[in-house]
Amino acid sequence: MNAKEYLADVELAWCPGCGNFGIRQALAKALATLELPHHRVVLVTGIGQAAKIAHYISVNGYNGLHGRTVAAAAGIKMARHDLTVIAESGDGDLYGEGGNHFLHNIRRNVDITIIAHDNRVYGLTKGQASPTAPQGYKTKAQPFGSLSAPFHPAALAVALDAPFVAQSFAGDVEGTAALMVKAVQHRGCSLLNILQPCPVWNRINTFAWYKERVFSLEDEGHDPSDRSAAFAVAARQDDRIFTGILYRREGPTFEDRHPVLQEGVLADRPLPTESELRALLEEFR
Amino acid sequence: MNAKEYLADVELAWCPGCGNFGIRQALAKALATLELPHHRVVLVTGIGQAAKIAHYISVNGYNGLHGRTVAAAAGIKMARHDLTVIAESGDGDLYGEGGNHFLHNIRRNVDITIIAHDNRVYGLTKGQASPTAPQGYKTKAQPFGSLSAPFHPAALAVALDAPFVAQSFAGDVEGTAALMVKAVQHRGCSLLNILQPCPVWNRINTFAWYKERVFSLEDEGHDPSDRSAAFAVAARQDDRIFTGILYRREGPTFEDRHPVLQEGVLADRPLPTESELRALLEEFR
Amino acid sequence: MDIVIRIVGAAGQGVQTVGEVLTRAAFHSGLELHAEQSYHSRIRGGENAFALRLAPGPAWGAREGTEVLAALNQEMLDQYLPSLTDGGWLVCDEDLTVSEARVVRVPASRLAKEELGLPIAANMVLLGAAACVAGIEEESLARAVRDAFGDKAELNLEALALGKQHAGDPRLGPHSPAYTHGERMLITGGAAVGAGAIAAGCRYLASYPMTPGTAVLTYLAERATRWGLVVEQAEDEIAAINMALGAAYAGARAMVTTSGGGFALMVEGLSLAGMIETPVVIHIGQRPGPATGLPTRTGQDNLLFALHAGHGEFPRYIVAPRDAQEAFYLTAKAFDLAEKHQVPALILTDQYLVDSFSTCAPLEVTRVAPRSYLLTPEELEAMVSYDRFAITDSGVSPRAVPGVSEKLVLVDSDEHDTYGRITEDLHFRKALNEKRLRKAKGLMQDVAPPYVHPSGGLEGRTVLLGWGSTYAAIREAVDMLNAEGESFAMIHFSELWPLRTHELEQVFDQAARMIAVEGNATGQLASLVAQQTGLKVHGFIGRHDGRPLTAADIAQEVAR
Amino acid sequence: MDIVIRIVGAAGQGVQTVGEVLTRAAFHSGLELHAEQSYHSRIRGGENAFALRLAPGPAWGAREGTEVLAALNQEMLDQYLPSLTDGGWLVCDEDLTVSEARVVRVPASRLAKEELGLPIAANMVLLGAAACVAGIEEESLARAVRDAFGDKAELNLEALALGKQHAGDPRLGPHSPAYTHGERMLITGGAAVGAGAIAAGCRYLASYPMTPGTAVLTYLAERATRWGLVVEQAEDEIAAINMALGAAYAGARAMVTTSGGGFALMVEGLSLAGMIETPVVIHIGQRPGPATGLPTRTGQDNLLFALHAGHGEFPRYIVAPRDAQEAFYLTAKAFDLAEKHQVPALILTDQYLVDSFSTCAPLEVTRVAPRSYLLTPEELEAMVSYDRFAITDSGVSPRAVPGVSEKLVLVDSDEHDTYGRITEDLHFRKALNEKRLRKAKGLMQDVAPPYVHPSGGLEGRTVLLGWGSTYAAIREAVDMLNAEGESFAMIHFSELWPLRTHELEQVFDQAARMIAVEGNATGQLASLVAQQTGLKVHGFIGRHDGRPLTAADIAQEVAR
Ligand SMILES: Cc1ncc(C[n+]2csc(CCOP(=O)(O)OP(=O)(O)O)c2C)c(N)n1
Ligand SMILES: Cc1ncc(C[n+]2csc(CCOP(=O)(O)OP(=O)(O)O)c2C)c(N)n1
Ligand code: SF4
Ligand code: SF4
Ligand SMILES: [Mg+2]
Ligand SMILES: [Mg+2]
Repeated sequence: MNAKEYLADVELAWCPGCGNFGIRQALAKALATLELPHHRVVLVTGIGQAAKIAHYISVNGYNGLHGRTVAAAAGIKMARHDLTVIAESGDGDLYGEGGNHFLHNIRRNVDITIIAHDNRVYGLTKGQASPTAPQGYKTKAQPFGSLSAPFHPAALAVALDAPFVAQSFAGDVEGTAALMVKAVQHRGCSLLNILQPCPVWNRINTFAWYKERVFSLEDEGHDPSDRSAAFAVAARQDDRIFTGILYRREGPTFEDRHPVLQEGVLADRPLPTESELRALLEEFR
Repeated sequence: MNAKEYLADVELAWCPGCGNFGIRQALAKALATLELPHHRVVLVTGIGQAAKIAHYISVNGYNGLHGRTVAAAAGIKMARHDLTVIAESGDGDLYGEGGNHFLHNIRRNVDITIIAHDNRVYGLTKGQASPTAPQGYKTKAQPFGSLSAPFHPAALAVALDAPFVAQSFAGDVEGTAALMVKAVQHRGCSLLNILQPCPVWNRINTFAWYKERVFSLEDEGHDPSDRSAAFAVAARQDDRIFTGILYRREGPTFEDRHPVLQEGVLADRPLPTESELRALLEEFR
Repeated sequence: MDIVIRIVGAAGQGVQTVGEVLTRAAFHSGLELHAEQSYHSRIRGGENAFALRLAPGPAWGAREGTEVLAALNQEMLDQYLPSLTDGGWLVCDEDLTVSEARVVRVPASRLAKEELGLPIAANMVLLGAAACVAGIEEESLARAVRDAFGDKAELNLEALALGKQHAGDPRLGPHSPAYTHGERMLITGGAAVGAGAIAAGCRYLASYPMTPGTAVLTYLAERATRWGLVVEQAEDEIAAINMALGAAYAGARAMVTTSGGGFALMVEGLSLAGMIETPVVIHIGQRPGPATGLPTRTGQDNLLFALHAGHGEFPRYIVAPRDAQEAFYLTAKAFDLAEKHQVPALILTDQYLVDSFSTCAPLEVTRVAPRSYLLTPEELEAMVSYDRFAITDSGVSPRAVPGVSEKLVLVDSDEHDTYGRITEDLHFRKALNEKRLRKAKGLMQDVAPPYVHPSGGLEGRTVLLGWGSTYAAIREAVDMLNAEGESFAMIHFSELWPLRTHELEQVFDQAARMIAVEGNATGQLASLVAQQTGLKVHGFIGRHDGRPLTAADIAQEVAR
Repeated sequence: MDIVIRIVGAAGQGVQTVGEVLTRAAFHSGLELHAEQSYHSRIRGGENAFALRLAPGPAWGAREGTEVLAALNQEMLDQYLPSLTDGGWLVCDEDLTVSEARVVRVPASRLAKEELGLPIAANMVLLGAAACVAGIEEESLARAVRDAFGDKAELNLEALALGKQHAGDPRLGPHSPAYTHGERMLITGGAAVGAGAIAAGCRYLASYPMTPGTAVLTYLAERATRWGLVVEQAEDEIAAINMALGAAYAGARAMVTTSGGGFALMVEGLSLAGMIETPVVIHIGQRPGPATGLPTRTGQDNLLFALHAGHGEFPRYIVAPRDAQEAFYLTAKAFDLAEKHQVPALILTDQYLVDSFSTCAPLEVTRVAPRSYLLTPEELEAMVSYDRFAITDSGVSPRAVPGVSEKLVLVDSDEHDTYGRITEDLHFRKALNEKRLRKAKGLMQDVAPPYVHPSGGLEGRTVLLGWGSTYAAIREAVDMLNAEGESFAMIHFSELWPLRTHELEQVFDQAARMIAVEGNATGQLASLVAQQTGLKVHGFIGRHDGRPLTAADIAQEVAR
């Protein structure tokens, strides 16, 4: 299939030069590579600049509340586990407001793909520090710099034994698309954290800044099946930033474990019949 | 000081044989060891069986909402950083409903001590699986067993680079008290996860069950300053359960970093004077 | 015969088990009954009370006064002894101290230990005695024990026999049966909501435990595999409502169950449901607030909160069933109207209703027969294009779910155009907002009239206005008050929003005096009535201490 | 002179910067002004409009019609050109296409690039031209530029000069100053709330960014070190309110700022504030819902939500300032009454009020002078024992904070006894619930009367009923309508809860017709009035498309 077909023909409300454009291209490419029919994909987003992508890719879309992306995606997947469900949003949405759903859906291991546009800021609300912002990062809301330590999504995901943890750089559309394909293909709750420059608010973590620092885990011979090694990489405090698959393991998903979902798609079950209703009420006699 | 003086003279609503009693004894002992005047301590709790401890220890108490223990504790500490603030609650409260505050206050590194009564169930609401319940754990709400992987608080805390991460067993009052002392003394957001049998609902993780499995990190020569080693221990999937200090590091707290708190206790600041008010309004002229 | 058998003890002593067995025995005997539970927020110790009321006609609801008091410990004996009516009997262990003359002392603990070798069977020995004193049929009791204990029934049956033996002859009864098997059902409010949900085709429940909402969670969880539901414990209530909305968007009828405090966390999600026009059913088991309040007690203090919850303006449907039977039907109706009008529907029950057992006419499956309002894949394929939020006169747009046809389905929490795409075009905004609000009209047409009793001739009467689970208490109070002249009447709402005003206006017009009766301190329905009609009640009777209103409460207050 | 200078362009083109400079210039010139902002929810592109209204008397609020339109791009030029009044002037770059005769074309881009070597200064060139056309004093403009740009002012001043040069002579003005320096202040609603908070002794703000609430967050963050506040960005709104309550319990006056959707997440915390009787101030900058709705637009659709939010029943104080000046005073009052009565206080503003600049009489510090209501350490030491929730007639218990004396302070989200200890004693429950609710009486005594205009002789008039930021539009509409006979009047509420009913009843009594005017679709104040008084308005004028109501809107609707 052709990647272009997945690009919705609408005006994009992103700023010129934003990393979001590359991510959109990558997603279209990934969907084409996966040969997924448009109507068999649900793109679930929250609120933020990143979250607008639900309107920019022509698949089914659920553009819900800020921070609740992953919760909504889990509900959708449980109801229709025959569809491909992608939970995509900003770092503020997924790791800040939505931190609890991030934690617990990794535990639940519903087969969804979480894609984070990690620009280290709250873009849409004018540049406040997001959870991934570096300590000391200055904004209008943090005039003497963010006091909190940055959140390392990959380290956390590995600590939660997430089945697939990867990171890419928005400047590398091909690489990002390739990782999206693998993340979607992997069964279980996959995470792809995308390093996304926001030229308007984040004048520190620019395209150039990332280009100088990113390296490929594959090139370094990293073994993604080694959890300790994965944690060590994720926790590393040096100046280099990894891309590629950090950690990967196989295992049953929520759907695999759920006896009712094993019988078929939940939303396809017919409404109860009269005789079922009678049986239901037997216990009250 | 005498530990008994910290035990409030009220009826305890816990069940006979519950691990909570030992934790209460340990806390009283720890406060006595720390020689903390009653009125210089605030015990912040949420809602649940564990959370009732705010009424059972005679210090200041803030028994707030289920799941919001750590958030309230952070607010209290920021307002009065001269007081010792302990955020104590159940595993459901701290890791389930309150998961997001757990994450982000470790990042914030406010100097509070988080004490979790980890009984792997929601005790007060009649025994549903808590986030730390083992996969497959059966309850009325999880009749075919919990489908989610258990939450490992210590692994998560290490992934977040929490400055102090420890675990104890409620059956070991002395050991628990000793770790409480260290956790309170450590500057920054400390975590003590206490393995707490709940004889009523949790018939699996009993006193005897834990006794067979717990071991002391100290005995094994674990080096708490080694983050990778700490993560390896926390992520271990075998049948043994560690107690002791898993990870410890020094570093500035939120209060150390905050210019306004450096000047003194926030709540002690006087109300603004008329001349201050005049100066405040200058910018609108 | 209108008797209350009250079993009192501490949590962990089996008050509930014993009470349920006794309740089922009475049901098997063909007695009309209502059984109410009250307990502390703890797992062991504290106060537990189970009150089974038996009556020849309807047993209505809770009442004060005890005809048979079975006390499992001294503390509760002392507390409840004053409730014993003239002619009432106390049943207790011989170990307890009591000066009451009308007492049946049973060496329950000793017998359980010595005769049965099972100390915990003491409460069964006591049950045997109490049931005997109360005149409950032996066979019915035995059947209830067998149902409850299965394999382990034998020892319990022996225990019952020992108790009966010590009690001697029945002091009350015999009670003539009011019906024969099959003519009535026995159900709790919580089970009724759960069964109503399954009957309506509910496929998905995501919830976080919270008393008394949990009753519906466990009811459904235990039946999930049998009836094909996913019942998932969420990490918090925010997850619950957003998971449910996700599932509903994807085509699974979805529900959440909680209490006021948990609902407080769902309010943003409720507003989202309004915006994306996605049906979801929210069960709120009320308990007294603010905040954690009295977690295991009852109250009616969430009506105005439920009505106005959520930022922005959007239609919703709110019911508050008057009893378990109605809880079944109105839960099914909530699902139906949520689907039909694509709105959130809220069911307000309370701890009293959720935990109480009552007998009722058999639930009729033909009254619920669920219908689908979704576009079929065939209909969708036949469409040239699909706009999820097409503007219609009714405000309801034909609804598709994703994945079943090639038509894409887009929903958005931002204001959007008819396709579902985010827009800042203020004309779209106005049109879409008006479209959504128009649904209130259609909803109103589906709301049934309030219950008015007696049905005619209210002129000059004092009319009691109520809602939800206070129905029985008010109904009984009206009868009590009318025993001395026909000057009282009632109007009762089980469907609260949209609020029908027509009947209200008529009643206000005819009545000499209107008194609101509610399980809260401020008169929330009275406020709502004033808001919608401009009519103000003349008096208010409220109870807000965590216990249900009784007919006697009301009659006394009215008389003052 | 009543002129509107409207600067329109895309986000990122500097519309706001240019608009603010112009506004300050007008302020320095001694002109009465109101400046309103409208923008899309995006960072670059889309629509941005800044409308500065200048008037000899009060400039009231937003109005349609443009006397000077400065268009920074073609799209916005086309969109706003129709708003140009007779005698109005368009100012734009020579690159843009326009058939309008009354146009001042400036080669702004070219000049900026060629003359100044700074392409982004094009908007400053245009500003120079527009200001000249509008008759704004040169010195005032220069001063505003120097204030805004500091070191970098020179190039901008050059740009202005180039623009002025191309514009030639002023087309409008000169405007005679209405005041001299010091007689007026210039302030936005957002800054007024922030300044009011600092003035009231606010020490703590925890919030999560949300438009338009963020304005208060950044205002306070930028001034935190100077005035000694902790301003912390929370991980979510639930954290925010619970952090604030923690801080307040510990003795720091605390606040949160958000919008409707964020407030929805704080509702459980609000109920906790009611239960633990801990003061907290909640600023809700309203924007149209449901859900995310129109995130950068204005509306008044959270009144009933704010009033009924939270499970359980407890008193609260709600204000909705009519303009920036009042926002300062009412924010301070909200802090004061929250402390005095130990209740949560809610401030309802909206995007329009938060973002608008207006001139006002200098804010008087003596009117806010904050007072402490806390027990002092000395008073506490003198007490034999301390009960945080002692029963009092007023319902307000003497309040201590932890750590300042040896007296312990215990608060509980569960129902509790007077000490603060969890209890299931239902008598305590009743007593404590009634104690809390009694505070409503004292609160009511502290509420000021609504604004009624004209102050007497309403008989036979049509009276417009409004609240919050619609004040100016209604006030101006009344004047417009009364130009042809004195048959209109208004009653306006800035303090909404407890709702004073006395004046309302009087006005309803005298008025021939009552019309509610609100920035929503359903008439929320009208509902509230009916709820409290039984009085129903006769008409409703609502706007819910995200733009503020204007006097013309109202006058037109009334005339229909
Ligand atoms: C409950 C709630 N709180 C706050 C907001 C306001 N809000 C909208 S987008 C956003 C932050 C977006 O940041 P991020 O998720 O990182 O996305 P980005 O814009 O950076 O792509 C916030 C705080 C909201 N819409 N809802
Ligand atoms: C918002 C909210 N949701 C749910 C509840 C109900 N609730 C009370 S305690 C509790 C669980 C307690 O579990 P845990 O924190 O592990 O404490 P434990 O009782 O096991 O000590 C829950 C779900 C509540 N009080 N508030
Ligand atoms: S604000 Fe930043 S992240 Fe958002 S679109 Fe603009 S450049 Fe991209
Ligand atoms: S329910 Fe469990 S945790 Fe709670 S008091 Fe009883 S034994 Fe302890
Ligand atoms: Mg971001
Ligand atoms: Mg627990």
